[in-house]
Amino acid sequence: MPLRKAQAPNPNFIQCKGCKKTLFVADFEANLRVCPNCDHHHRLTWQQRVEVTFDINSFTELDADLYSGDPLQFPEYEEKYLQAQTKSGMKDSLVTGTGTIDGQLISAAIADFHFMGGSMGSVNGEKVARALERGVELQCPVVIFCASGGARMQEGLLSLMQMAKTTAAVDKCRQNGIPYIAVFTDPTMAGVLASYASIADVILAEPKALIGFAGARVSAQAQVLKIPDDFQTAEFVLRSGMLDRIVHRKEMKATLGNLCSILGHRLTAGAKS
Amino acid sequence: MPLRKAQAPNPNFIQCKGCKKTLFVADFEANLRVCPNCDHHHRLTWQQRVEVTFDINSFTELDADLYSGDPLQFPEYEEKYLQAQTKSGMKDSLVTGTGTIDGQLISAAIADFHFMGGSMGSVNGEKVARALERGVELQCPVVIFCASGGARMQEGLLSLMQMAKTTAAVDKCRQNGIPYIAVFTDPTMAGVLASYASIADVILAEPKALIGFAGARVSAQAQVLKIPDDFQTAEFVLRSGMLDRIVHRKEMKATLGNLCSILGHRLTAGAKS
Amino acid sequence: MANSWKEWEKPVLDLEEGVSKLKALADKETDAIKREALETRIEEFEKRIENFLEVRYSRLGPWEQVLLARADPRPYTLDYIQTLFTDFTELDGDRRYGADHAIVAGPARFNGQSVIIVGHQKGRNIQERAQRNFAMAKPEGYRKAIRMFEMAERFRMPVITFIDTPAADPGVESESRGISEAIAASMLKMFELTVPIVSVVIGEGGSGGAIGIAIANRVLMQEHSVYSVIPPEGCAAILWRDPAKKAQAAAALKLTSDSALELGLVEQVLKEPFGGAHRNPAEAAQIVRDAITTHLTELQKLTGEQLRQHRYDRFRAFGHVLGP
Amino acid sequence: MANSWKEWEKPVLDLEEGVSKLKALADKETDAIKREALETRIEEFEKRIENFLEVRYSRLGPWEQVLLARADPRPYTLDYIQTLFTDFTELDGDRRYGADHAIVAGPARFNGQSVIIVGHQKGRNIQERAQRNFAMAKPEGYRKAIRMFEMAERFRMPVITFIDTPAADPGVESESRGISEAIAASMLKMFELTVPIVSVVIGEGGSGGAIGIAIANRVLMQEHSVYSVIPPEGCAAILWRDPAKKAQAAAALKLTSDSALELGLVEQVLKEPFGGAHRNPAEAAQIVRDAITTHLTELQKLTGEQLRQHRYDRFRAFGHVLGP
Ligand SMILES: [Zn+2]
Ligand SMILES: [Zn+2]
Repeated sequence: MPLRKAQAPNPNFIQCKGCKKTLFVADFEANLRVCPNCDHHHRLTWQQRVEVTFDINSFTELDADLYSGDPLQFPEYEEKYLQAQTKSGMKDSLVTGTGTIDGQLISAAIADFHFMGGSMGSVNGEKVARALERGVELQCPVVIFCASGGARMQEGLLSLMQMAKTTAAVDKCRQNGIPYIAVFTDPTMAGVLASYASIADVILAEPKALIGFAGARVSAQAQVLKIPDDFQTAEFVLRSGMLDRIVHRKEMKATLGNLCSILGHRLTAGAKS
Repeated sequence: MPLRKAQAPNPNFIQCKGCKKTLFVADFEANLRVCPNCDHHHRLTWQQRVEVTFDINSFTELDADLYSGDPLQFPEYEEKYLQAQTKSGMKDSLVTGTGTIDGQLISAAIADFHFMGGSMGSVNGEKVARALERGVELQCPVVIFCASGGARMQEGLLSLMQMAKTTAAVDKCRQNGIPYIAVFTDPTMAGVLASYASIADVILAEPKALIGFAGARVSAQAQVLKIPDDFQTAEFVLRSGMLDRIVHRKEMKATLGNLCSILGHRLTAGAKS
Repeated sequence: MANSWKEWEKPVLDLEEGVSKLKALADKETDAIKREALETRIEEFEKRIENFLEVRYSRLGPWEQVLLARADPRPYTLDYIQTLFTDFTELDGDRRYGADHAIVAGPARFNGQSVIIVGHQKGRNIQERAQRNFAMAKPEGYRKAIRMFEMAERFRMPVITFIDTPAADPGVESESRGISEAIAASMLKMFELTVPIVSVVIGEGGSGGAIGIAIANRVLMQEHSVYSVIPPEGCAAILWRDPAKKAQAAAALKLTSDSALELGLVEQVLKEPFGGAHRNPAEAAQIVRDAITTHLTELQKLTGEQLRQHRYDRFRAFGHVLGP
Repeated sequence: MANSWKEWEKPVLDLEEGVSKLKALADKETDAIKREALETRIEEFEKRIENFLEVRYSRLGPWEQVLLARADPRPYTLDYIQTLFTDFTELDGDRRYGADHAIVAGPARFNGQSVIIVGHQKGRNIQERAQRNFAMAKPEGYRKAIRMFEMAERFRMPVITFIDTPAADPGVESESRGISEAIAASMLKMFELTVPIVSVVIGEGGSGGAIGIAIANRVLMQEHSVYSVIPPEGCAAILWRDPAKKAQAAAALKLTSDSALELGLVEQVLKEPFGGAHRNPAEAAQIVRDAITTHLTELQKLTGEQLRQHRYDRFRAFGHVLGP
């Protein structure tokens, strides 16, 4: 499944962020932006994620027009926000909608790290909450692709409250027997990890994804303990009991489809649509 | 509160099992069988436990006549069982009944290590289950004093099933909002620890009580890890997050009374009777 | 006294070697009459194997049953998962401390129906045995199981557990992370569920480690599995200060499937192919499949509350208590 | 820029020293007239202290509020527990891994009614600070809190939490035992409860570590407490690569009690005695007591399901979202 071309000095070549090897863009994209040499999973835009995850042309974006109002009049926020919007074509750091995987309806949220580091402010939190609640409304499983540096400082305490708000929405799914699967992509950190991400029914991660509560530097400063080489990688987090599986990008769609259909066996929208 | 005299060569003196010091029996018993020198909490018979725990003359034994029928015809079991009965005056290793603490009705079970190491066979399990269910019937808190080497081998799989049976009875208490407090006394081990004991709402322990899943030798053999000096003591288990408090025998009655009355605030029998 | 199931299976293995040699000869034999004679002998040998197994295995003593229950080539949980289920996705993690591969778990389909599977898993080779800690689960294993039970409840999926462990891990680490609490909490969680639970003892049902995931509405035992409050070696060591008296202990403990059925502690003993499940895994699996299907079908006629009450009543009744 | 609340409290401390000297003189003075003069001066001094505090503390900047919220002598959770509650029994342990004294918890009585208390606890001296990890809870702390919330639910006890932490513990150990999961699971559990929950921010409301136990029906903030998504130092370091810009960050983050009230994120700001709660702990406690009493009384008119829904609605509404 070929992906949209990335921007690069020579549009036919790209350097792998893992092994630094020069790769043919065509091969690289045919391989879902996973390095054929070192298996490094490169970050995806939300559109790329949709392409590799959902049935062709099945994804419909919803809540597309929501944006933040700079509630704290935080210095430089408005400029940065507009800049991010212009650069990415997104309104905020996360896209929600519905799509199908193997014909099965899914309510989805897809974070995009390229928009202000995927940070969670009011809009990000609102859309996550809506994606979860939409699972209840539509009686279908919810899949959320996480990618975030954490809460968005520029919305202050309102950003912190998104941790609570999204958690509340997870509770609604639980109360209503709606399966919720989180996929941790590189990176899944701080406020997002410490709220809706970590309480999914099933948690998958992409290989080597950075996953952690505190920045690695903070942790390193915090104590003189020896830190494992793979600290805050998906592999470390799996060993720590916080993940269900590390899933290669090539297997992700099939794994999600299978889990959604088994766990969502009683849902009216669970049948192939 | 003086206790019944212990049997000793010279009835006026007794040797402390902790510091080996010779103690006046009168002092020792006035001190609730806690060594005034080293604070070692000596094991109590069930009668002694009743004396130091419940309001005077408030304890009524129930289910007193239950005994085991040697269901496996296990070698030497019948003899050992009769011997234990004769020696202790008990029918099996645990006594149940009701009593009051500061006037508040409590359903209680009290294990006595002197009867076949407090081992849990069918009768022990049955009485624990009844004590828990009695809390539901009488709408009063349940307190269980644990003291056991584990399951009683001589009743084979039936003993193992007591782990499940007593756990089921704990579930009944939980379903019905009946507070259940376990007190780990020396020793609380294996099958008892791995069933009803560890899932009490509140878990108290006497100082230095031996508490563990496997015999310390088994554990030592099982791996070459350094074992903490206080391994499998109440202090170690508190550090491991498995206990709520270590409570001195002198404070136990007040602590139990307070907890039962606060947690049991809605129970009809929770009011002073 | 035998120390391995291989000792008394030796004659069978010898006969089987004979059979394959004869078969090789028969394949090469061009003379039709000679080949017929060879084939007759092969049939005879096979009959003798069958007879031997039938006779030998119908009079296995309790200690021999223990050895067979522990035998290396027995099918393990993952073997049954592969044969009886489709779409299994193994899930991992206790969300507390670590990953434990002495217990495997995850959702799958059984006869097309969504279920949750939890089972002890032994290792097939040295590395796997170490990785799976000889199927001795640590607290993490039981807490992963609890997480799966909660998922089963949330999504209304029946639970099927496979029991095959010598014991829960008795190490210092397990103690310090509350192995006792983990086992008890796992039992408690199973009592809370309002979905059907079926447990199958497929090898060693080793004390607390086994019952920690065996709080089912129906507990089934394969013919050559055992279920015991303590390993016979441990029992002999404690009671008679002589681990060598393990065979006596095995007999005294009444740990065979027949005894468990007689004591009323399991609903059904599942026949195994002559010689044990490993001699014909497909046949063994078919028997397990049929049994699970039957019991699950019966249980699914009950409401959630009835299932919960049924589980309570089932275990509440266990025990041999006399007195007024 | 001040680096300690002591800097701007210095004039007060000097005046107070003056007062005690004058009082000592007055005590010894036998001449009635001279004594009266001394007493007049004492009164003048006390008036000046009061005026100074009133003026100075009514125009504290956000950074000064941060310093005051962190001030050593502020009353901590255990101080409020001692003053406002009776029969508190501290309970411990997460039943998973360890004991964490950065959070204290247990049942107690409030106005005679059974409640569960959970709160961060700072240390009063070096040893206690180390033992309590500066009120930075590890996963164990949040899992103990979860256990308490479950107990509150089971026995129908209102929950009162006190918030006073710089942050959750960010160390390697906490990561490896799932500090993120622990915080999220604690919030989730609080959303599940059908008993009233009141949270009071009494000092530092430090990001995830704070909100982990602050999912309440009513959230109250003491006047000089702060509540922030990130410490100002961290914010300055990340946004402006200059931790020294912490005062600007404090202002930008709108972390004061007034701002939180204005943003509609807390129900009430609780006045403190002039100069802060530590200058008159009894008065501060009385204000806290009255507020909790009022809110609890109101909440107890709701049913369990209403309380749960109310908590959902409360947090669901938070956020500043524009668009069609
Ligand atoms: Zn590469
Ligand atoms: Zn002593």
